[in-house]
Amino acid sequence: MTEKDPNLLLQHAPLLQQGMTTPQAMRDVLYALLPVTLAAVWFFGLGAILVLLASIAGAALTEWTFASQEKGGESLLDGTALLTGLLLGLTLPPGLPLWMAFLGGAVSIGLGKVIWGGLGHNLFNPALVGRAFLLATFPIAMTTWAPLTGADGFFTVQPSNLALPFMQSGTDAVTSATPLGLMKFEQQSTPLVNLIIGNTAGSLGETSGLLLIAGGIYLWMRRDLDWRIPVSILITVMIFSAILDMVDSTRFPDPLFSVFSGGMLLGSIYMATDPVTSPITPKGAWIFGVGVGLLVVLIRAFGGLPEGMMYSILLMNAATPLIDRYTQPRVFGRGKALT
Amino acid sequence: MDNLFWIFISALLINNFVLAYFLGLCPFLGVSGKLDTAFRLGLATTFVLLITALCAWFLNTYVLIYAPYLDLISFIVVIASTVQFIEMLIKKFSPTLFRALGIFLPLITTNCAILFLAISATNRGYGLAEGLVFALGAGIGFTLAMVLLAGLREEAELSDVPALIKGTAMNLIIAGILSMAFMGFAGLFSST
Amino acid sequence: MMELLLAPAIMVGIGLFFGIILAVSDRRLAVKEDPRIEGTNELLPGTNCGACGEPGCLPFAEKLAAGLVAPSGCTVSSPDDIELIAEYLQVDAGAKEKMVSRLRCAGGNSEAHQIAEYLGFDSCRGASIVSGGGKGCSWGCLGLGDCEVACTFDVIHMNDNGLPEVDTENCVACPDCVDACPKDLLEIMPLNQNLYVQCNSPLAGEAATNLCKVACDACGKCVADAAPDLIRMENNLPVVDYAAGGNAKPEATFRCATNSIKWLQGDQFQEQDYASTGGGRRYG
Amino acid sequence: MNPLRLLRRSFDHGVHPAHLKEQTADLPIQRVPFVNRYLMPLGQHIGAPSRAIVTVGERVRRGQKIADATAFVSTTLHSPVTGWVRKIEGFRSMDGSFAPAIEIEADPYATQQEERGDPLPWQSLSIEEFIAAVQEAGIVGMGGAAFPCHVKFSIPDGLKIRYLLVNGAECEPYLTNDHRLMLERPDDLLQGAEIVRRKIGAEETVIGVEVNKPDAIEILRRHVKPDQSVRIVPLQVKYPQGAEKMLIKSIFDREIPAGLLPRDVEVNVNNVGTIIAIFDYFERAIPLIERIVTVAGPGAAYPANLIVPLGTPVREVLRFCGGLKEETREVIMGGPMMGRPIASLDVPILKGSSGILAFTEAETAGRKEYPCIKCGRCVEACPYFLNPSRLARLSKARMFDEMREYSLMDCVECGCCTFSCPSNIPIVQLIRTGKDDLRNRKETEQ
Amino acid sequence: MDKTQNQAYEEFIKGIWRENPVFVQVLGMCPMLAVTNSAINAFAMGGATFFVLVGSSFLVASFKNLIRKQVRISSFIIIIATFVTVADYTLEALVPTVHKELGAFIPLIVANCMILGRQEAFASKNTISMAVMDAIGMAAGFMLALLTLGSVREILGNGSLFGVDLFGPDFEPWIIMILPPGGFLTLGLILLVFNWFTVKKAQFIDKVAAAERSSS
Amino acid sequence: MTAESETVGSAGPQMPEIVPESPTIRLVVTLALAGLISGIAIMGIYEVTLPTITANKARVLREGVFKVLPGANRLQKLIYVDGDLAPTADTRKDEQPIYAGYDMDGSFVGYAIPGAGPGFQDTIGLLYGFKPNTRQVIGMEVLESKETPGLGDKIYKDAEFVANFRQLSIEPEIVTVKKGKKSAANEVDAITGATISSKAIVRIINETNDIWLSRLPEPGAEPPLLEVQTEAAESAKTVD
Ligand SMILES: Cc1cc2nc3c(=O)[nH]c(=O)nc-3n(C[C@H](O)[C@H](O)[C@H](O)COP(=O)(O)O)c2cc1C
Ligand SMILES: Cc1cc2nc3c(=O)[nH]c(=O)nc-3n(C[C@H](O)[C@H](O)[C@H](O)COP(=O)(O)O)c2cc1C
Ligand SMILES: Cc1cc2nc3c(=O)[nH]c(=O)nc-3n(C[C@H](O)[C@H](O)[C@H](O)COP(=O)(O)O)c2cc1C
Ligand SMILES: Cc1cc2nc3c(=O)[nH]c(=O)nc-3n(C[C@H](O)[C@H](O)[C@H](O)CO)c2cc1C
Ligand code: SF4
Ligand code: SF4
Ligand code: SF4
Ligand code: SF4
Ligand code: FES
Repeated sequence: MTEKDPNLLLQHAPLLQQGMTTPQAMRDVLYALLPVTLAAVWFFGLGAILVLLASIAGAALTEWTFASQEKGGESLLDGTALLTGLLLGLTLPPGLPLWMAFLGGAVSIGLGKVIWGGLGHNLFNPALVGRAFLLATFPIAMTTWAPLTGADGFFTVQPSNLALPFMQSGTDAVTSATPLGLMKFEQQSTPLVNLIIGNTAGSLGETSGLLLIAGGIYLWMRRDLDWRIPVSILITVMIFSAILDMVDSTRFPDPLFSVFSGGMLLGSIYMATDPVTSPITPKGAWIFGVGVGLLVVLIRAFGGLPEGMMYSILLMNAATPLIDRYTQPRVFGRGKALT
Repeated sequence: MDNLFWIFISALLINNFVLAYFLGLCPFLGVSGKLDTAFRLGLATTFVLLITALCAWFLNTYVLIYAPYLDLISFIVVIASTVQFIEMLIKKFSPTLFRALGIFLPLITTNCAILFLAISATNRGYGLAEGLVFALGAGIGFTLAMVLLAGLREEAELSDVPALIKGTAMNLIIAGILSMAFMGFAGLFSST
Repeated sequence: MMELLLAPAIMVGIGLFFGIILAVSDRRLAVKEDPRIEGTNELLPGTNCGACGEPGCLPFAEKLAAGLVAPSGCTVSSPDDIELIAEYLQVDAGAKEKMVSRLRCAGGNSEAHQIAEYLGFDSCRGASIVSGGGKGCSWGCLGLGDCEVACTFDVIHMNDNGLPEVDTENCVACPDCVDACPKDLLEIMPLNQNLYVQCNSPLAGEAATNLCKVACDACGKCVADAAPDLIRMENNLPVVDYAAGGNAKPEATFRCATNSIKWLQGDQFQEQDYASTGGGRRYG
Repeated sequence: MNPLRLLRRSFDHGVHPAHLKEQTADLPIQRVPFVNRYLMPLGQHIGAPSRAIVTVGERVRRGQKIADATAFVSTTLHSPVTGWVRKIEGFRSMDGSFAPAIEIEADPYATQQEERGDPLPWQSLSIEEFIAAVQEAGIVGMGGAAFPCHVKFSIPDGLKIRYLLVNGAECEPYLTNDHRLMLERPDDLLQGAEIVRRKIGAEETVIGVEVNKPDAIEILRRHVKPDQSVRIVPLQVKYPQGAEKMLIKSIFDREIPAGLLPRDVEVNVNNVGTIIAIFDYFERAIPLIERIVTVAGPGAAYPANLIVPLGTPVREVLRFCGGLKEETREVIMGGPMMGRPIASLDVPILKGSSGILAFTEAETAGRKEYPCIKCGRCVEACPYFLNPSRLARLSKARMFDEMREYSLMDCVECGCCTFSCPSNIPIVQLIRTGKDDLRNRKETEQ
Repeated sequence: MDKTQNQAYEEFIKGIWRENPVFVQVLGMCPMLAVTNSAINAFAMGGATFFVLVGSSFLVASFKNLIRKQVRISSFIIIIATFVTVADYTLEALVPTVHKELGAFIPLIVANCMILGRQEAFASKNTISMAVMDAIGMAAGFMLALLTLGSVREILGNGSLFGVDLFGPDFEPWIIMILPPGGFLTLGLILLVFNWFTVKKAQFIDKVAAAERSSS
Repeated sequence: MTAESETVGSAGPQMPEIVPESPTIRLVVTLALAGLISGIAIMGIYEVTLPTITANKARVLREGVFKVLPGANRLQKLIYVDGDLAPTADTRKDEQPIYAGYDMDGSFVGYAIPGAGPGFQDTIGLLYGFKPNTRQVIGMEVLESKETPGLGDKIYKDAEFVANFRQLSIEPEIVTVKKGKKSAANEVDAITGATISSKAIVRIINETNDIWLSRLPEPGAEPPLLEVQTEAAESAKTVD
């Protein structure tokens, strides 16, 4: 027995904690994305690394400059800025000029996060705010898809990657079309195997269905993501594309193609599930997922753009406060007659 | 029919009055603090837009063919007066409806969405049905934007938005991001 | 020529038509309400702070127009504005005494002891529910600044000693801080009531001073030194009752050993210099 | 309704903290020796504080009534020791404030042997007499809330109690006092339950025990006598299984509407300790003067289950079991999920104190708070189906109307939300702050 | 005389910064955002607004005694609408290309709450000269805001200013700037910068005042 | 209106006036008077600017028509009434005219037909020249579009694309193909990155053809140029 009383601490109960912390959850997502990132490098070469680094740098630098001043740089440590940068990078085309990727990272954090008050306060998915900004700002560069690694193998860097800041990337780029673009504008399907493995043109991180799903399963096992969201998105998309496919199978792709093409998996597993910007209630998560699914099918099938994942998520982000408000669970013992 | 559908979708989503045409920003920024108010303002606006479409069609068909140069001034006078008249009617006969929707009417009559609707329905040569569908799409689109913004603002109320940006600046940026998200609807139903 | 007359004719026609409709319906459909309410509301500051005791400026304006309250009830408006409202409504402005918020505690970091360390929601209300927040004197100021946050007019600032200082000049006596303080330490009182007891501890003697250097030990000297009946002891604390006694004089404070009764002119805690005490908020 | 629920005997949501009961589960209950100073606060229960009926300097006997009830929802106090009343004034109490208490100095030469009286003829008491007797014994709920027990037994006209539910869930980690009581005094418990059941006219006694106490279930089952109408129900191990509404949901699958009480679904809930206290009074004529306390936690040198006379300062209890370890940082009265930290070791053991837990740096430090990321873990943990994340933010922003809209007042402060929050947000604390705010506001509005 | 001159100057200058209709009062947002995708359009809109505001303020101040309160709003609107129609036709005759670009937004000047607001709040209560000074100030403030926004959007969105190419043909334009979201975002950020300036200025003044207090 | 103006008040609180009741008739007269003055003013400016505006519009129209009908330098406005295409001087708002272009000698070159329809962003308005005897589109000009700068705006900025419409057969109908894949007379090379806008143009022309082709008289039976009407036609008030 110490004779002197310890200097007691007053901290409100409960003193026990489950153990998972927010930075740990963010790190988990980074781990889950590691294979996808490696695949991006495998398929698109060194240029992919540069684009990813540029967008991560843009994000991290912005976070550090604005968000950290008062908190002494701590907010970089929670890892969310890196995650945002990485996720943004994974949605960019391989040939994007690095300065654009950097700008995108900066906008993601600046407009998508800092302005709202930092982690947890933003109402739109930061990475997608960045991407939507880039797409509207540089529509040509953002829809120019470099082909898979060519003769240079790993050391492939697209000439357009190296465009000078604020300057155009030149028009001589070798381009190819994404499976969705081929489908929409040329009614040409891509074999499912390629979609699953990922050797197709497209954004850096969206091509390999297999690895995306594997990462998702890891996150689900770690309880880091709300499984309801990807499940409801994918089911909705399958159902509605099946219906459309039955109506006109030349114009509308089959359900599996819909699920494995474009940003569907990346978006539904890693971005629609961003806890901050998706509904907090379980019922809300279902509604959110169905909403994203419907919007994607609407935009992909009838819209002007071949891909609608990003816009669907952003639109449902906008509706999230409303969804949350109207899907509060029934409080125990309320709203039900005495039975 | 196809045309009517596109007019509707276009005014509702693709060329949303607020988010793509910058119309009705005063109420959009001013009265979107509370979800409930925003929704009711949206309804009231939809109502006024419908009245406007009606008035504009009436003026175009019966008055302005004789003096097209009076369009602007007659639109504004006729619409304002009609709405004021309806406001008085509501106030007299349904105080509840007045409290729910009527109080917004004076605010709405002077907003530019109303005038724009009248003018562009005229310029595009819309008939009565087209005009009404246009007004309906625009009104619902306006309500949608209002309600989304109001929901977001109520939520942002609980966030640590830095003091420097709180208020109009933040609302504009939210509107900007919303507008960016609505770009996803571009080309809807016109690509086929 | 016809052309030329057409435009004016149409305009006059429209003008007449709607003018008449509206004029007639204005008469027929009019719903009466006091037009002065809106006018009064325009003259009020529009801060909706609630200092007048109403939920906002408009309800206050309604009561003003109905003659239920006096314009001076709005403590935020300047005297000139009050005059203007009174003139507009043709009523008496009402007596107006400058009220301010005072802190019934002087036990900051350098006077009052902590017996345990608090960690958690950084607010007085939050701390007060966790075993009282760990301050030795369980009636004293916790110094986490809920009053500072609550003040609509930004006139409360925490000083280096961990006590809230009220900028009496700009304090409009809205009860925001009073509502916010979990220890009920802030009170609204007239600025010219200079004699003030800055302690809230009902303990007496050493029991009190062991917890805080500036606690009132209930020795009763101030009661003896003041005009008869002006001060009485209640619950081990002196109570200054301006209605019951004679003139308040600074003399009543002279013999107070703990400095807990003060002759206040203007802001509280003016003379203290805390830079030397190390300063800063008490917790983190 | 989930058909599986009846099989697994549980409620929805809730959390699964580690049980951490190994420290003390096998330690038989010991008696702490008498010390020289006892402090009996007059307000140890929910309701109006008692009124002292002794004077300073007066000699009191162990078990003598020293304070009387002042209202129906109020109860009596009895001296835990033989000695002298030394002071009746304000002392620092568990919640940090100063509250009136009776200080008793023990007579060092007294035997302190309780005078075991004759059993009360409880069979012949009318229900009103029974209730008066319970109040006279100063018995309050020992499950934590310290609600005067007799109030619960006064069932208004028109209501009928069908089940006496004995709460042996003991879902809080670390605590084993109920467990030990069930093991060591099964017959007394069953007999006590029988007394209450007969008096309140219930058809059956149901004893709910979490399955992590198989020995208790075993023993109770074995000791049930043929004339006792008792059912032992094993419960899933899940926090807060012991909260009465959860318990009733688990066992009877009935949801008590907000604002109503167990009696509205024909149930009366009592903690194991409460039933034992009733047994002690009616069979041995000993009023409530001591209780079982679990001393545990990483900071406790020698964890123990103790019989502690009420009013014993925490310091003395700790001294008996070897004191605190050097690295102790926080001492909590009650369980780790719902207990309250104390600012000073001088506060006494009260009728409602089930445990003294000592925690070290490891449990208390390094809890960096991050902003809420709206992950929804708290929503999925809250057994009351509230939205803790939102309530916490509303409370911080002091948005009163919204707090009401989101049923802030329905929170029972079980702590599941804070437990599951990855951002370490002190949600329960924020909610309690908000409750205080709302209550104050209601007062000022009136 | 000197005093009124001072006051007139005061009325003029307040509109440009302290009570800037866009940055401070947040009025007239619709034309502000809709036509500022290039500096030229912004300038034309500013000019038209200038004309309408000054003209109607003059008229309203002149006839303020004739206009009954009950019909004042209607009368203001008729006056404003007349000026707008005049501006509309004039622009259409003189600069048809600009007129086509501004599209429906010239008529919408009628609905610009800033103009009506000035009539309500100022012109109908002040002398002609003050009303005109105020109108000029406000219109100049509005023009300033329009030009700021228009320039930023044109420079980034098109690499040019008033149609003059700034960065050469290799510049990658930021197309979003001329699209609707760019309008919202740019104005939001400009307001942010404006707030920042205001706060810095207030801090500076506070600091100076504190320094003076401590030295005296 | 009232709510907006509240925010405007600038010079501190001013005394709001308490409005005396005015006789109804005065209010009505004030309004009517304001209407009268404004009517006169508007009439005035209209009269003053009318000639310039009409001339401007006519010039724009002429330029447009002549651009889509190479070789034409005179035009006349036609409307479709009672199953017949008839020259007209004045059109009502609800009538949709087309234009016939003639060369110096007054011999018929082709029709300039305005069309409109949804594009990528908003309605696209255009004018195209149609030569009935070869059943070819011989020119196309976009009059109004809000397509994305840098992408969709190539439908009028990209000379290659516009050149598609110099000699474009409309039989069986015009179709868009991927850039560089044009192989038949009725095919249009789409703009890379702006497929939607390209398709929209083609669709508008096809749809407009559906309406107008059946209304046009047999090749050779085009309405002759009526000298008297040229002036009037040139001063046609609206194109769109
Ligand atoms: C979250 C929560 C957890 C509880 N856990 C227990 C428990 O484990 N054991 C227990 O006896 N009472 C527990 N209680 C108290 C019960 O709800 C109830 O008040 C008690 O069983 C009634 O018995 P008593 O009045 O005899 O104490 C808990 C209450 C709450 C709100
Ligand atoms: C008037 C009143 C009557 C009560 N009646 C009963 C009852 O019949 N049965 C019961 O188990 N509890 C009864 N209680 C006690 C509460 O249910 C509960 O035990 C007490 O509020 C503490 O619960 P907690 O520990 O869950 O917070 C009653 C409480 C009050 C205020
Ligand atoms: C911001 C943005 C603006 C666009 N604007 C247009 C446009 O105005 N017209 C158009 O046809 N396509 C536009 N597109 C591209 C279309 O969505 C679509 O990708 C393109 O028409 C496909 O053409 P391709 O098959 O030649 O790549 C735009 C895309 C984006 C992201
Ligand atoms: C499962 C999961 C998914 C996430 N998805 C995203 C994302 O799509 N975009 C992003 O910027 N941050 C994402 N984050 C990180 C974080 O939530 C985000 O930076 C916050 O929105 C910033 O406040 C994710 C985090 C988790 C745990
Ligand atoms: S006066 Fe009250 S609210 Fe203010 S700091 Fe002290 S305890 Fe907190
Ligand atoms: S003199 Fe000071 S210590 Fe004594 S009673 Fe008065 S205030 Fe208290
Ligand atoms: S403490 Fe309250 S809000 Fe949190 S889980 Fe328990 S009941 Fe729900
Ligand atoms: S568990 Fe914590 S971080 Fe997650 S939603 Fe609840 S309060 Fe927010
Ligand atoms: S300027 Fe458009 S609504 Fe006010």
